[in-house]
Amino acid sequence: MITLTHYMVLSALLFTLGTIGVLTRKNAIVVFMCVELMLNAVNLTFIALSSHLGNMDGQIFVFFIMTVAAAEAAVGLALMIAFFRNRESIDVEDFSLLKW
Amino acid sequence: MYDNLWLIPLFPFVGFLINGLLGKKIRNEKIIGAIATLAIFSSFVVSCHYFMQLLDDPQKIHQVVVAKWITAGPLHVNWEFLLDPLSGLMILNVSGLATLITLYSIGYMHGEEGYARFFSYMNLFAFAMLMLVLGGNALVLFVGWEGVGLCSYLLIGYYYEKKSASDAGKKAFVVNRVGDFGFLLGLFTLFWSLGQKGVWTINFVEIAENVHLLENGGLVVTVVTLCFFLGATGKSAQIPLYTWLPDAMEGPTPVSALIHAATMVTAGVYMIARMNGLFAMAPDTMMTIAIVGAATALFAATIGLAQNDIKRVLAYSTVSQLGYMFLAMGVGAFTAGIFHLLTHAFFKACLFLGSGSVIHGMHHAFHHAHLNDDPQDMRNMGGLRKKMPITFITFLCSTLAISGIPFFSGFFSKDEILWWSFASTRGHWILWAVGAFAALLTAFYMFRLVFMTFFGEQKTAAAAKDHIPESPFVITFPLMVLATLATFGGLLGVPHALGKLFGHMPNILEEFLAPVFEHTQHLHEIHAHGSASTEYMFMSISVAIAVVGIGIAWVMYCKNPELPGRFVAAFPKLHRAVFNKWYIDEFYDAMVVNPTKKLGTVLWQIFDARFVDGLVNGVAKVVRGSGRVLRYTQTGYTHNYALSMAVGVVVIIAICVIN
Amino acid sequence: MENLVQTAMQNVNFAAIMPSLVLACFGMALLLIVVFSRRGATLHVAGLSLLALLTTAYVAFTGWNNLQTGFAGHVVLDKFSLFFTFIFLIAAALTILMSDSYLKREGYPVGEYYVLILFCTVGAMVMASGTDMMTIFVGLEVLSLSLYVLAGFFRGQLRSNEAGLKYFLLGAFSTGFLLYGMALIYGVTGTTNLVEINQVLSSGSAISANPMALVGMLLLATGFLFKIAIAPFHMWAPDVYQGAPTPITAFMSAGPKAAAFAALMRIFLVSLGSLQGTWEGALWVLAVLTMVTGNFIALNQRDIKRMLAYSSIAHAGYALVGLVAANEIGISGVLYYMLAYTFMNIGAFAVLVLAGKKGEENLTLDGFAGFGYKRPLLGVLLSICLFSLMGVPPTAGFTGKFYIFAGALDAGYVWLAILGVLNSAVSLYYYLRVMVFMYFKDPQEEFDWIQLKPGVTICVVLSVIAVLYLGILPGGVMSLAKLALF
Amino acid sequence: MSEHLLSLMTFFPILGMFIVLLLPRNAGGLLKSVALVVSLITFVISLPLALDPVFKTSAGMHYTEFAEWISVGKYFTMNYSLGVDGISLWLVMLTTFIMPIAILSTWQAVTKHVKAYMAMMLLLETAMLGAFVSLDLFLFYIFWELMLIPMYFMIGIWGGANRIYAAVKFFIYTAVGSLLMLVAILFIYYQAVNSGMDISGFSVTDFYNLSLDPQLQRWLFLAFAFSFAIKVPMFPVHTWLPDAHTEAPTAGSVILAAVMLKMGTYGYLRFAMPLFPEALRYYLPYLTALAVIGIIYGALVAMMQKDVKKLVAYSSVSHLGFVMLGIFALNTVGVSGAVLQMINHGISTGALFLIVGFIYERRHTRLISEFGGLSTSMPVFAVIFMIVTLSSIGLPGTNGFVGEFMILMGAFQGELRWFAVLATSGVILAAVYMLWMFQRVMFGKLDNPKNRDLKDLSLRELCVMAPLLVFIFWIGVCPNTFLDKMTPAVDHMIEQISGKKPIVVPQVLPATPGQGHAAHIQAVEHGEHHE
Amino acid sequence: MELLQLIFFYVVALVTLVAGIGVISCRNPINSAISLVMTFFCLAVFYVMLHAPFMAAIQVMVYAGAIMVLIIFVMMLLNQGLVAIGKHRHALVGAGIAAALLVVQMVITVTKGQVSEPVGAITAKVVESVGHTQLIGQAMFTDFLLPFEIASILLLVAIVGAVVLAKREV
Repeated sequence: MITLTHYMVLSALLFTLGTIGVLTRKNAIVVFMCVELMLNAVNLTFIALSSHLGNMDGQIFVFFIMTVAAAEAAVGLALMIAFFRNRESIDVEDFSLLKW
Repeated sequence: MYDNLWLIPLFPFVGFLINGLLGKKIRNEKIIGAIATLAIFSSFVVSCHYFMQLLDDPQKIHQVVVAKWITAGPLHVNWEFLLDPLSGLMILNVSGLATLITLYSIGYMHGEEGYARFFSYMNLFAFAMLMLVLGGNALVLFVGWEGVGLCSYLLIGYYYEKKSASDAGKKAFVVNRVGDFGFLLGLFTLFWSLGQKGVWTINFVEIAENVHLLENGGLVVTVVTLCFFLGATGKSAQIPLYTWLPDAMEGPTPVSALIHAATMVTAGVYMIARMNGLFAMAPDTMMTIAIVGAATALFAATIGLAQNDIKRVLAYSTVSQLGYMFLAMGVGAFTAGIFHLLTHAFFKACLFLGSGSVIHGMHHAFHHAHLNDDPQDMRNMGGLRKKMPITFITFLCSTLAISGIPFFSGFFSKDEILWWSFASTRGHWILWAVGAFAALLTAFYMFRLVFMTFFGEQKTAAAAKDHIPESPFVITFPLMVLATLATFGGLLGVPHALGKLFGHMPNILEEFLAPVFEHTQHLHEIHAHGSASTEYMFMSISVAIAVVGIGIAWVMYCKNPELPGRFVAAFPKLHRAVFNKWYIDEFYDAMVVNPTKKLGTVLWQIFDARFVDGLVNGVAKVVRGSGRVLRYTQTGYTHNYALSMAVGVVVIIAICVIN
Repeated sequence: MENLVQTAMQNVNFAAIMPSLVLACFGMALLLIVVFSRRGATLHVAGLSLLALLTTAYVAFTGWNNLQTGFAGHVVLDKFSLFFTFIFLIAAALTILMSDSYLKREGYPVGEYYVLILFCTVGAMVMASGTDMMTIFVGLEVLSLSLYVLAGFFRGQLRSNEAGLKYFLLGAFSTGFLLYGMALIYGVTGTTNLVEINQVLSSGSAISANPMALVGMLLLATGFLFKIAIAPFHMWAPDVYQGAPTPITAFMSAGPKAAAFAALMRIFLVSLGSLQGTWEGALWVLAVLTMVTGNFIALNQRDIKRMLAYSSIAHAGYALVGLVAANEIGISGVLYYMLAYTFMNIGAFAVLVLAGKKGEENLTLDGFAGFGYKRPLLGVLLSICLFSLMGVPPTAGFTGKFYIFAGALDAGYVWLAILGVLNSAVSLYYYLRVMVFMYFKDPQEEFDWIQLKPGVTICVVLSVIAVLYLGILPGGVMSLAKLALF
Repeated sequence: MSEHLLSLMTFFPILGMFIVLLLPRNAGGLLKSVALVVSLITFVISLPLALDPVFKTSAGMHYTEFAEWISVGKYFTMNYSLGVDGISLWLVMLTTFIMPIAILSTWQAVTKHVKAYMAMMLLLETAMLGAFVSLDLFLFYIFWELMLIPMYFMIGIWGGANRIYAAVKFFIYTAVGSLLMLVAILFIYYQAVNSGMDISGFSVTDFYNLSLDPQLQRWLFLAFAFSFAIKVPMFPVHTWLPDAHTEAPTAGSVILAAVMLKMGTYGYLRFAMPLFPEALRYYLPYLTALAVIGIIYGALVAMMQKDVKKLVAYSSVSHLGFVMLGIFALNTVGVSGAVLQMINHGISTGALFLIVGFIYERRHTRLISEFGGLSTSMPVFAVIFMIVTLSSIGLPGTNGFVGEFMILMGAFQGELRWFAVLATSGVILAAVYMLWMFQRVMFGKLDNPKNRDLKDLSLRELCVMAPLLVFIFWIGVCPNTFLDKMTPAVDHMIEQISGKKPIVVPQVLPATPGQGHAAHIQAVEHGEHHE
Repeated sequence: MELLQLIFFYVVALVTLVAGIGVISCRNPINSAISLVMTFFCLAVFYVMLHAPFMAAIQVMVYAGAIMVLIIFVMMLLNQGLVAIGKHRHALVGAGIAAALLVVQMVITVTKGQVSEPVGAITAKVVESVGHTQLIGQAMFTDFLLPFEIASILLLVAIVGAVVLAKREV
């Protein structure tokens, strides 16, 4: 029997994987993809919970998360392009003009 | 009747204001001098008036409240005056001497820079001194007390461009302040302890009335009186606070005469006499006073033996004579003390003024000859009796008086003190012995002074030799008056023993002062072995001592002038010690002055700057420093920021969930 | 199908979203106008945006005494949200006032800028009035996305790019946590509606020991604390504030911060009130940590913009004290403080806008040497703002801090209050340092490039007047803040 | 008019400040004149207070003004509540009196940014007056903090070489203390509110009746005491003072010494002590010890200073130690002596700073070693300097004596007698450091050629000093002018603090002046004296 | 049947995790992207298993179809080569520790945590009978109308933002 816990643990693992990615990857696009991974983990949680609880709120939430993810992708990638134009790089370690 | 007592201090104050404010404009020395003399003379006249009135008045103690001064809670202080026989005598003494000395100064200070300044200070001093003696409560007395200290400071430092002079002034003030510290403490304790009994007062009359409330001989009274005595030692230059007086000779000679011989330095004696009722209740203090007085008398006399500066010899002699007065106070012979105060004022003022006259002449001569020799050094003098006859005669009279030659004033007063120091219930033969030995030394060094100055060969540099003039009349006149007083002043207080001899000559002074010392009369009881015959014996011993002293001086300084040199060669260390005043100043410097300065420096540069401020700045530095460290957490790398967030989340969750 | 529409329409209550609706409509209309405007002409856009804000303010004002709920409990128009709405509107208006000349100076006269500010404000308003996690989330994202863009708005400027990108990456990361927290809360309670969450949570006593509820709550908080820039989620703030266009920095540290506070307070106080025992302690520590971090690091800054960024972190810490107190005084204190902070902070930034040269390389302490003499009026105005930031009476900053710490003390948080005031003592140093340079050093420059453009001047003057008004006669606004509790 | 007298007085300088701000920047003389006139008018406005006999009989607050200011329900209410009693009366008068003098003293010393300077001075006056007349703790706090701003700028802009350090130190040091006080103020307020007391705002008179838990009192008292101790300044939190004083311009130092330091002592008397009497009892020995340490420490450190101004600054530490000692005596003599000494210190130390200012203007140095023999070139100055020095030393007949005497007397009547003994030794040290300094500056040979042609005091400078000299003697000779009006308030305050009625002894038989008053002692009969 | 389901679940979960590890460990961003797409597909499978077919559909369409295409497109545009995982070892260590703790915490949370009892009436049966899309639509346009509308503003902002940021000239 697949229980809710299975899904929850899986999503927790995925969420953590995403977090690790954000913390370690240097390519801004990859970092962003890891954030997407985190969001997807959240999505899985929501849908699993929604299915368990028997109401649609969680699924609607996922809907909005997807919307937001899309919008963020648009804006984020635009930012990266703008940065790349000036710096010829999207390595996060090159975001070091502002510090201290 | 005594409404206008305030006029007495007022006149000199007005004189002070006139000369102080307008002196620069007046310029004319004669007018300045006249104003000053007149001011103090007026107050002398008024004093005489009131004194006469007092003599006729059956009621001898009068208080005059002029105005309220400080009123707060239980503390009521008025500007009030007290006229009783004691203060009556003192105002006469002060205003009279001040008049003479001011007059003298007109001549002596001629041509000095700051002439008006000098006279205004003199008047201010007279004002303060009169406040002191007239003050009806301890605080008004204290006004005068500090006021004379201030004037002393100003007048010692009169030649302010001279470092030694201004140093001496400062020393005088500070040492006096140490005494004042004691005075204040005594006053506080007295006020508090009487207050505990329900009487909150610092008025002398009320203190005298209520002093019986305190435990006789108890700790409180002893502490109070010891504190007051500390004040007295400061003002009256007793051990341990005498060191300022010799230095004070940096001031012009009239100042030394007026302040450092005749009036101010006796304030301590006066103060003890004023509170005799209180002191009488503290036998321990009385004993201390007597011992200190005797010790000072002897100690200062020893130093006086070896000084070459004419004024310094007189200064140490003053310290020594004040010691006698304290000895008298200590054995309960208040009248004798006051008597000696008066006679001492006469002869010591005369001596100082005489020495001033000498210095004036020497200075004139050296100035004429363009020499830089010290006009005060006795080794430059000698044989002056011919050049300055009036000065010599008056000086000699006074010296005889101080040496205790019979029928000069000093004989009566000193002898009475010595007698009481033996015969009083509080007396002891050791006290007498010390006093007598000091008298021997006194006779010796005073005649040493006379012989070195007026007898023998003239040792003045040849160029100046013939230009030593006798002083003008304005200088010699006060000398003559004072010499007369010094000679005959003793008749005021002829001892009973002698009085009987001369056909029941009364002891005027004792009778007059009796109301003041009424409560302490019991101390005057003569203990067992005191009798008239003993008194005669002691008197003879005194005379003998004086004669011996003079004789030694004559041998050493007239007959065999090389003797002193031999003596010095025989006991070099002793001489050096005596000559350097037993190194007491150096001792104080090493024990008190330098450590205090050092402490100040340490507190400032180490405690204040390093420790306290270091702590303050240290906190600031730590804050800023930790800010600087924290700042480097802000690396600019995005994943570090993300890491910080993740760690934050992890930690917060851990903490909350564990809780 | 018919009844579905009816149900849908029953839920609709436009009155409940009227202010944001009006503003959003204005925003869209402006977008069209921008499209058809000549390139580089932005003045009319700025004017129209101000008009939009004014209209919105009016609409909001009419709704003050008129509680509205609607959209199936997704939104409420109460005094709380309206108070915050006014803060957002003021922040946006002041920002717009100072922006026009700035954009022209820096070479980006783009009309979309204003539109984005308006949309951002809409997002903030939605956050403040949302009563459902979903609404709040969407509002938050509207706000965030606008800000990402605005932070990176000077696309030719590396600093601005970097700021935008950092903000974006970290913001998205924090969104992940936020959402995960929401998911867990949803799992525990079965609902996303704040009121219902509270009902569930306060009904069962076991729930407060439920790790899922706790962790969900903390993750949820993380998302908002990130926006408020509470340590240790603050690290983006200095970089982004420094890199972003100055008016945007000013706006960001006032409006969106207040929005995040609004949402945080609503969620924590309405939904998670029963977990207060837990979050109180956590927020206590975070408040202190934030004050310390912000103030201590600010001590060593020479770039004034960056220094103000750190100071803004510290101020978030002060405001959080009010939330920790979680009593009426503390909460209304936060409201009041956000308003006060809006004025003083924007006022200070507006002077920076005026004083900067193109590229703003001169906005360092040394660049301000003698500023007070060459530009006395501006110097005084900046000083007043700085004194207010310090919390010296009689300024808004003082009354604000007073209010906050009063709340903390009323709730018995004595140590928190003490640490708070000690921190503000530390903060004195770096604010004073600006004045040290402004007044105690000799001028190195003539500051002749400064032109008192009307918009930004009005912005500064208005801010300072408000700062003084709130400092001297704070009673009225304080009472409003008190009324504005839910 | 009289019901708004205090408001008028307090805010008139602010009005003047706006006038000054409206004047053109380069109108130097006009700016100064306007500021001077404004401060003089303020003084005139405040005069009715000093002349009002009501203070002689009544201990309460007079000229009270009350208006609701901020009211946020039960959260907090602050009122605009002013009033003076016999204690604050004299501090107010001191402020209005010193201000014109301070302004006049800057006539030539300040050349740059005159407008700002005058504006700051006037702002400062309002702040100081406000702090003295506030009866609402919140209002008081506002004025209290407001004072810092103008002083900060005065030190920082017109100060000496190390002015930035001094200004920042001054500001932060004092702010740290007052912020803690703010916490305590709020805490008391909520204690009062939560205990259901009927209070009107932060009214201090209401708080007096608040009975707090003793343990709590101690903490609250510490917060207040710390804040005020910094301002006083008491040892060991005095280190801002030498820096601030040394670097501040003359007028700044004068105001700082004359008025602002009094804020601390006033704060103790008005707030810290009556609000927390039990805590006071607990801390009294420690505080007294600190006061005494301050007296001796300040004197010892002052003694070794090389800079005249720093010396005077440290002497302030010593003098304020006396004031604190008097306050802690908790009896009429001590406390009224302390209040009187506050005024005295204002006058004497204010005058000393003016004097230092005079020579600094002439020689642009304050190092003692640079001077010597100035008496020769500046005789009038020498006289004035002497008088002020003596007043600072506490010579009888000058103001300093009356104050110090009363303080020591009072302290001695209290329970902490031994501290009074130690403190009395400060009298000696004061003479040492002041006279030594005076000697080194004024006496000796005029051997530094730069000192040879120094001009004596100008008419303006004499005008600056003259009123101070008048008061030096006035208070010295007739302190009752001042004591009469403060005693009822002081007694009331002591009762408030210690819960005991202070001892008041009506004076017995004060014979009317001019009437010879026969003592009770009967004239002793002249009996025959025994042999 | 249930066992089979469970095995299926584990297989897909494994694939998901492996793909997830691929996302964070592939040196080539393109490979990461492909792994991410793989994860998305796996998740879609789970959605189906959770009776949310509509969500599965838009998961594939929006995420895999739209977002990932956009990402890959930009990646190509920027022409990024190989990028190492990270230079800073200590950062890696820190990240590792933080992540390990995080995963422990999350797993404890979701296993120990008490999820609410079912509250709604929408069981698998209802989904099957009414249809998932309709249910979503009903909820979206009744209860969740407001966020939906605001989402439109969100997208508008995104568009405007992207345009403003990415266009070359003013």
